[in-house]
Amino acid sequence: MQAERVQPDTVEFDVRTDEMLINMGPQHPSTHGVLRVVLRTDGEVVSSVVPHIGYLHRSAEKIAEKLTVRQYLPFTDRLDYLSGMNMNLGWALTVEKLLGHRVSGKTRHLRVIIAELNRIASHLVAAGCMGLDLGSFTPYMWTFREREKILNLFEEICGARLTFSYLLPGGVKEGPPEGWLGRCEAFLDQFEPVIDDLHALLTNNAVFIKRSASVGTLPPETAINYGCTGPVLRASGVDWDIRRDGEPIYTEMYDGYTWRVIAPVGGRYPDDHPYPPIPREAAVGDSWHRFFVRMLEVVQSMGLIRQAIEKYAAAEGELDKPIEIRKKLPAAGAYLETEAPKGQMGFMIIGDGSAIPWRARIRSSSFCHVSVLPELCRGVLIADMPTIIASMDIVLGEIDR
Amino acid sequence: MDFAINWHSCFFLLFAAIACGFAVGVVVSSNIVRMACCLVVSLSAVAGLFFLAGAEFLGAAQLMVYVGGTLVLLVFGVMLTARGPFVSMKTGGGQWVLALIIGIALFVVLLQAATSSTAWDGPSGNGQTTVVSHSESSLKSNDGSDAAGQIGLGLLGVRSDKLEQEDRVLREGMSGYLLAFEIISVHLVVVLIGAAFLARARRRIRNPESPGPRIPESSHPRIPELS
Amino acid sequence: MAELLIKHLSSPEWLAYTIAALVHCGLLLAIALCSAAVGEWLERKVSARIQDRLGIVRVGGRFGWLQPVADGIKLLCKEDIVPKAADRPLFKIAPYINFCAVYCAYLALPFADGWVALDLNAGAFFLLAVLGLEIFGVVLGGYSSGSKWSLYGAMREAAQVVSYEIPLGLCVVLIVVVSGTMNLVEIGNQQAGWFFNWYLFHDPFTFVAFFVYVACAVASTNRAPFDLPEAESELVAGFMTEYSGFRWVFYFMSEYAAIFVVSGLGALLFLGGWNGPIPIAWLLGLTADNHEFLGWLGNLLGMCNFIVKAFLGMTFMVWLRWTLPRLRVDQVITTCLKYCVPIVSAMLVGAMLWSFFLPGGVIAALTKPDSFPCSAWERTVPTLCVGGERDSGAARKEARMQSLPAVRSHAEHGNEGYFQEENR
Amino acid sequence: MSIFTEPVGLSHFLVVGAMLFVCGVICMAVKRNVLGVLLGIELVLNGANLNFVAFGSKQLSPNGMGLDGQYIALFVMVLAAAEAAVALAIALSYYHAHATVDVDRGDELKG
Repeated sequence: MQAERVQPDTVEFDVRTDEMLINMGPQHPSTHGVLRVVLRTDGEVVSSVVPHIGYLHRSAEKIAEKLTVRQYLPFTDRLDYLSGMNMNLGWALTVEKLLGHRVSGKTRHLRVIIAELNRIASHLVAAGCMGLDLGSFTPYMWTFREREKILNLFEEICGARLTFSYLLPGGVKEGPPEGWLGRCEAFLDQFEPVIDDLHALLTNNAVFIKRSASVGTLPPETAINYGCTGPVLRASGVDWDIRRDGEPIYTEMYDGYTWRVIAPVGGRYPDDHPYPPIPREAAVGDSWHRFFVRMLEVVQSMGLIRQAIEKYAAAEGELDKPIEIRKKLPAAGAYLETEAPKGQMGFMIIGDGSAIPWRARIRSSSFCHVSVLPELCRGVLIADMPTIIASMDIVLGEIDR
Repeated sequence: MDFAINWHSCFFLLFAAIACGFAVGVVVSSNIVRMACCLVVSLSAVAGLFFLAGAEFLGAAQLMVYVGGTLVLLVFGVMLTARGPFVSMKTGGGQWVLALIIGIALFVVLLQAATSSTAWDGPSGNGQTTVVSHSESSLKSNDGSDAAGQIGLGLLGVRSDKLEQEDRVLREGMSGYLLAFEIISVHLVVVLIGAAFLARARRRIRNPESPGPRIPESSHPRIPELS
Repeated sequence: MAELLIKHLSSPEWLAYTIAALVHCGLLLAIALCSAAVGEWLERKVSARIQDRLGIVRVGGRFGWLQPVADGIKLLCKEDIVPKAADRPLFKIAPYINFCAVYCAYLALPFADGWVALDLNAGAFFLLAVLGLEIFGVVLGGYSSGSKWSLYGAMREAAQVVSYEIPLGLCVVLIVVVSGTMNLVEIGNQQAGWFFNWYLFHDPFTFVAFFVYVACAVASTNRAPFDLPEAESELVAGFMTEYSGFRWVFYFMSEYAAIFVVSGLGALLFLGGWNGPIPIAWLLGLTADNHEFLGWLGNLLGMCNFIVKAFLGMTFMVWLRWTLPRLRVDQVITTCLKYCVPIVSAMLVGAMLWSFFLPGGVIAALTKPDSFPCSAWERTVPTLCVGGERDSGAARKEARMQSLPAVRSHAEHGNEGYFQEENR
Repeated sequence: MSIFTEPVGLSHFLVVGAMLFVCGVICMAVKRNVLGVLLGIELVLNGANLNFVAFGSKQLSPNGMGLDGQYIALFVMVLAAAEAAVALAIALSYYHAHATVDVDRGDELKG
């Protein structure tokens, strides 16, 4: 039904009444923060959508031009505050690229553990919020319960629960405490069955499928044209993951790991997981697939963490120490994109020989995902707006910077 | 018994006051939604009067039909006058005066008619005090007759309330409302289809830009070309 | 009660009736408010259990049972805000309309045999009608708030009403057809005895209709998955967006009170009302035949039974709400009009045929096979069967209307000619 | 001889019915909104209905119409519903044609 509505060349209606302009946000419960979307509606049908951003602008890029690269690290936590570790990693790797610094294998494996754990946490929030935006509150509580456990692990390792500032350029200050890896594995063991619960409550729930399948279908060309990345791009059937296809300094982190990019190429997912069946109504690129890709990436990340724990335990030597705080940057520029949970997170640093970057720039995936909203939401019902926004999994901290 | 308050009468007064007051409200208010709101209250009070008159089934039907019906009216009122939330259409003073004169004249005539016949004055007039004088029994008014059932039977062609009619010829004539019932059922179906057909304005709008139904920006609904 | 006052306290008649009426009103109001409070408590506890939380634990001891009261007090103390753009009088009156409608529904809801404020002949019909009135408060509140989100809530409510009221009404009509009366007390009494006397197990059609009723009842109370008018994640809070404090409490209370009413109506129509699965009162001899007081005790037991059933229904709705996502507006309308209406229509036809051929229900047909096919009215109104085979609607209906005094007296007086003439 | 203590009679009901009827008539006359006119019609029908029910009430007029009053009222109600449906459809068409629900604007047939 929704698929038909995407591109009709004629519109039929019974009563034509005045159009309404509605502000959805910035205080709306389902715009995930302070996004403001102006809807032009005819009855329940949304005829055009204009997103307005900037309510959370904090001059993040400008601040980077006043601080050394290590001092700036806590600010990256505040970009995508749901996956601070991944932001840290992106910044750290960019700095390392600029400095031509290479870290040891042990540090790399630790980074994989941390980054993938945080990816799970972020995807859990995305899944829970999608349930919440569809009117189902319970999965939200369940996913947050699991996320709390991940945050407990993070708290043990760095003392913070949201703004970690843990993965520093060059290495880490302190390695994981005694027994942390074991607790990490214990978490994964108990978390595994919870995924089935979530599949039962959301993925395979008839109402959930009805609400999300074929809603906001994003064709692969459009996704590429708008610069969509991450799960959003992959859900459209584009086999692209920068953990595999990115620059060597990033992809070498995942060297020696066995994993496959999760994308429904030709409507089929790589079949090394016990997947729930794909409903008939779902079309590649719709909200359901975006949700599903995230759920599968949670499983994928669990596999990666398991491998990383093994490799970390087996790795020789010590963890690398971070670069010193006032480390001089070369008079050159570096740009690196990493695969954050929301999509590709790009940092650019241009040094001028001092310790403080001359220019920093942040490329946010959520920004692209917001910009594709007008394309996706034309002709949908108002009730589908939260679904689509939730399935894009945007974080305003990252967009407004 | 000087003191005995007749609850039946009190309720009658209450409902009558509400019904009349809000009926006047319908006339006076200029906002369509307020009018509809007044109408609903007025009609609900009339339903209460039906209950007082012992017609429970009708009272319930009144609530059901009219509240539902007015609700739809209200929705349409909102939809069709949505140029700004509270739009009203003013009527000229001359029309008001004319309407009031006619209305008041009509009311006087009707009042005269309603009060002139002594047989209608009430139970005390004709000596038969069948009105139950106390609230509980009259509110329940369950005097052993299943009015709803009798109405149903009547619609099926059996007048169970007229069984005692001795005259055969008269009895034949009172065999219920089966035909009327059938006609009205068919009538309703016809009306349903007809209204759906009338209201269905199938208009086509070519899409200026390709994806998605772009409804022209103009707020004037006269644009669409008929298919 | 009035009689009691007159007899024992020798109070003036009108005073006695006034006091009795006031006490009844107060009792009903208390029941309505209590059901709302317990509903809120239930919602919070059950949702907490479902979501792996503790829920309310502090106020009023271990289970937080005083929390609804505390909430009420808090909300009463809140500022009553009327938005500038609102249509003031309508905005102010809408919550009361809502609550009055639900309260009126309590008037016709029997809690036990004869324990009903308003014993109406058309009780089932009346209940449906006043529950329909509740919608009016919602639409009015949504419209008068002067907020676009509220307006959307109101419009959705209106769209939802026209879609679910038809199948809901048909479900009730089905039971009316099976039982032959619209009097809720009588419907309840007809299901006395063991649980297989319940209309749920009367025939397969009523069994199916029960589930349609459940779906429509959930829709009629604006509960998830049909909570479109207040759809929190879509419409902020729908028609309640602009309401605060006391007026919001009214909406809130009437929602829970309405849940109780539809659960109670469901229990009454399908689950035997105040008749438990096992007729304990009857087994213990707690009937009015033995002693007036014993009958009263039996009725009290029945009332507990009824309330337990209603709260089970409430629990089910709470459970549903915390499990399922919300349907979209077009899906709700599709569900109600394209699925529920045809199903319940078919069930209605089926139940009509069934109650013609097997009026006693499955159990009666199994236990007394000789009563097949039209024994029920052969026994009760023998005169009708003269032309029974070719008889059209009227006389068949008559069999179901055996309680009609007029007909009965007519038959008793031996005036048999009437129906035969009719049938000729 | 206060109304509070005396039972109400038939004429009381008739007066209320007349009041509703007259209000409806005035409403139909003065409203320019087509939906307002519809509301007026509903009021008129209800006024009439009230009379029928009063005449049909066993308590109010023992020698009156009996159940026939209720039958007629019932039929009026059903017809009123049908009438409202058609009238609404007409109002919609009118709105489509004139972009307003003001009845004074529908004057194309004026000579």
